[in-house]
Amino acid sequence: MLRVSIVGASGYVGGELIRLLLGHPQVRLHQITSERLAGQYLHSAHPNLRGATDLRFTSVQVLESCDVLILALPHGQAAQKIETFAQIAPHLIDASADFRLADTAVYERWYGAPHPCPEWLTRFAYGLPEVNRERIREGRYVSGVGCNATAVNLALLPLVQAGLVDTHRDIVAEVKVGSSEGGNEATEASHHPERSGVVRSFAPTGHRHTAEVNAVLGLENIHLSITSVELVRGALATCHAFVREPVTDREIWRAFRATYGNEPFVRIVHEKRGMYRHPEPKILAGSNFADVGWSLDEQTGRIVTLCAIDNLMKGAAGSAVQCLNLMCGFEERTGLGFTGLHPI
Amino acid sequence: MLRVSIVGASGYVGGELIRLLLGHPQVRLHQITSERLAGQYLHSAHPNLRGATDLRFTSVQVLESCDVLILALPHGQAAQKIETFAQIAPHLIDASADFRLADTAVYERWYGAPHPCPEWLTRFAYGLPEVNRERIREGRYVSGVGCNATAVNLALLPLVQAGLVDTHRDIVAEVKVGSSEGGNEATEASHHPERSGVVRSFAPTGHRHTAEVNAVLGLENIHLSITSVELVRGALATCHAFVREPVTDREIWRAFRATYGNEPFVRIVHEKRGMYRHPEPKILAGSNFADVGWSLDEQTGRIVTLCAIDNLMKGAAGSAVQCLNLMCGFEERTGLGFTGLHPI
Amino acid sequence: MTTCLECDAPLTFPPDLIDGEIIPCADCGAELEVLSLSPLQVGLAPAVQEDWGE
Repeated sequence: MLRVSIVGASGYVGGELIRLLLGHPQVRLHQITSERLAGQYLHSAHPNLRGATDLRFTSVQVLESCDVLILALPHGQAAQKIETFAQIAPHLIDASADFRLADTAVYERWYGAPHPCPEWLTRFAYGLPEVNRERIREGRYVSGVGCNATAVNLALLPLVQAGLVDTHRDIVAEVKVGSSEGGNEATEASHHPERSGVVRSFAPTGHRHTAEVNAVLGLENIHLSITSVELVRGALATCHAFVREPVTDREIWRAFRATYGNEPFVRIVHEKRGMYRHPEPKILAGSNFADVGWSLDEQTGRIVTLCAIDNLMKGAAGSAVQCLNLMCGFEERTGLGFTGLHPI
Repeated sequence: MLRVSIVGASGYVGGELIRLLLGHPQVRLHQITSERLAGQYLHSAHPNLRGATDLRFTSVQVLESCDVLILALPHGQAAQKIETFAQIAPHLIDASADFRLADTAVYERWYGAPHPCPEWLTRFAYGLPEVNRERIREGRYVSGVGCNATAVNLALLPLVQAGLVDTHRDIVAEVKVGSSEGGNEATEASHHPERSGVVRSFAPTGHRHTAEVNAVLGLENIHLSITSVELVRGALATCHAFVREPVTDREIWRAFRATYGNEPFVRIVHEKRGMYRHPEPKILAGSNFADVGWSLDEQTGRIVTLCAIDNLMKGAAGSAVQCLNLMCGFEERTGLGFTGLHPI
Repeated sequence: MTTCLECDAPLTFPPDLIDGEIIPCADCGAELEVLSLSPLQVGLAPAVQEDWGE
């Protein structure tokens, strides 16, 4: 059995990592650290896990060696202690943004400070299997993915790979997101009477996930926008691009199948009728699926591509476990079989 | 592998039965019937199951023999065709209310018509394992459970079994419920602009689940009330009873442990601090757990007992699969390992 | 191999296929009508356009 420990597991992504790995047949959870909750049972922070395990949080000071160490720390902390963590386990998965961008200059532009250990950046593989499977499989270090970036990347990838997009025209991508993206820290903005029922222009321009989108798609003129909606889990990317030349629905099917035909976690949702004819994030809660689709406006050549995910799963913990399966030679879907709930 | 078919599986309970049994290692789903959707793929009614199976709905006319037949038909239909269904499989599980009440007079009082096949009533075991495990294990026919009744029954059971309740004083039980209790049929009352955000006194008095509560707890003076709240899945029963004589918190712990100490799906949630110190239905969505708890008012002798469930799971499909495991000799938790999500 | 006229997905046919039967496409949900059995030919069945009315 693979011995896996999680550092900084009191947050929502940590809770999902624990839930998934408790259900993973080849993994034994060894230590779960949280400085704030050391000594407490896991269900003190993750009430859904009551009775699922009698493991307790420990301090990172007493971390013992293991096979895979997953870091779920706030931004910046993983990079600071990367050398120590690298002694603990041969494989590291970092769910934070610290090692996502290979280009130090880009990192500095978006995060406003030079990267603390740039030499490590090239050792980390970007943890989105759908675009980086071989490097993840062979690597020892995998970075997490940005949830908004992942929704936009997976929505646009088929068109970009098939060369259908007019890359000289601007692409606008608006992601509607749930409140769990903000993590479990209560703020004025997350206070229920203020947050409930909003359609809040959280980041109309300039969201730092843009860097990841540029890196993955190799496109510069992509303009990201984030709007918070009435949802806890879930993200829906609505991307507005323009086709280079007229194209038919069947050609777009071919492009989506070419990119996603064999992907275990991407489902193509493009139907003529029915409430769920386009991707819907709420029914993906808890699953590792990314549902993708599109709608073509033949008059204007605008193609709207869509991707729905659970920001805590395909946008974080689910992709991390998918990468663990790849790195450790397990079948990619192991421990990730939950199909999501309907109705929910 | 056990061959299991489901009759009338286009509804929400049918969708949960399919989801659970697709993930059940000892079960192979044989036929899934729906007259309305015959020929269609299952994900046309259950979008979360897209890609999980290539089974299609068939008509009940072409039903073939199998090991267990689960009936998820609208009220009244199972009773009408019980003889035909009994030819199809040695084991029947009926998720509807048709065979829940053993007493024909009580059935007639609450459902306003004599039972069409009273001789079958005694052959069905009431499908709540926590109160009927042996009869279910040995039986061939199991009835479903009412979701509201189940929440009230599980909330009050420990006190009743320990003889702590003053049965001469009235017990009021108010269940707050989600919209999925109404099934997937759209009505004026379920129209989103009308249903969203309500606190609707759906049935302030006289809900037909009262009969089940009387039958299970052996108490008559229980007064049920149902209030619809902003929720899709979930039910929370808040039961107001009075203790026969002063009692301490530890004695109540002892009563709850005596009843639920070894139950795989009932968790006792009674803590002094924390957001989740009392049972919370929303984090149970998709799981088969019933979380129970209480709050004692020592001045007045009133004890409020609480039970949270997912009405589609412990209140229907989850209990049905739990009964299938018992009847067929599988470990009771098989296929029911999902722990629920947090946050959700 | 017969494919869906909307999305090119390979179609699966039940063994007891009959003329005029409606086959749904697993990928895009389009309804295909069996026009002839041999050679096997399908056409798009007239689908009622449903509007969310949102």
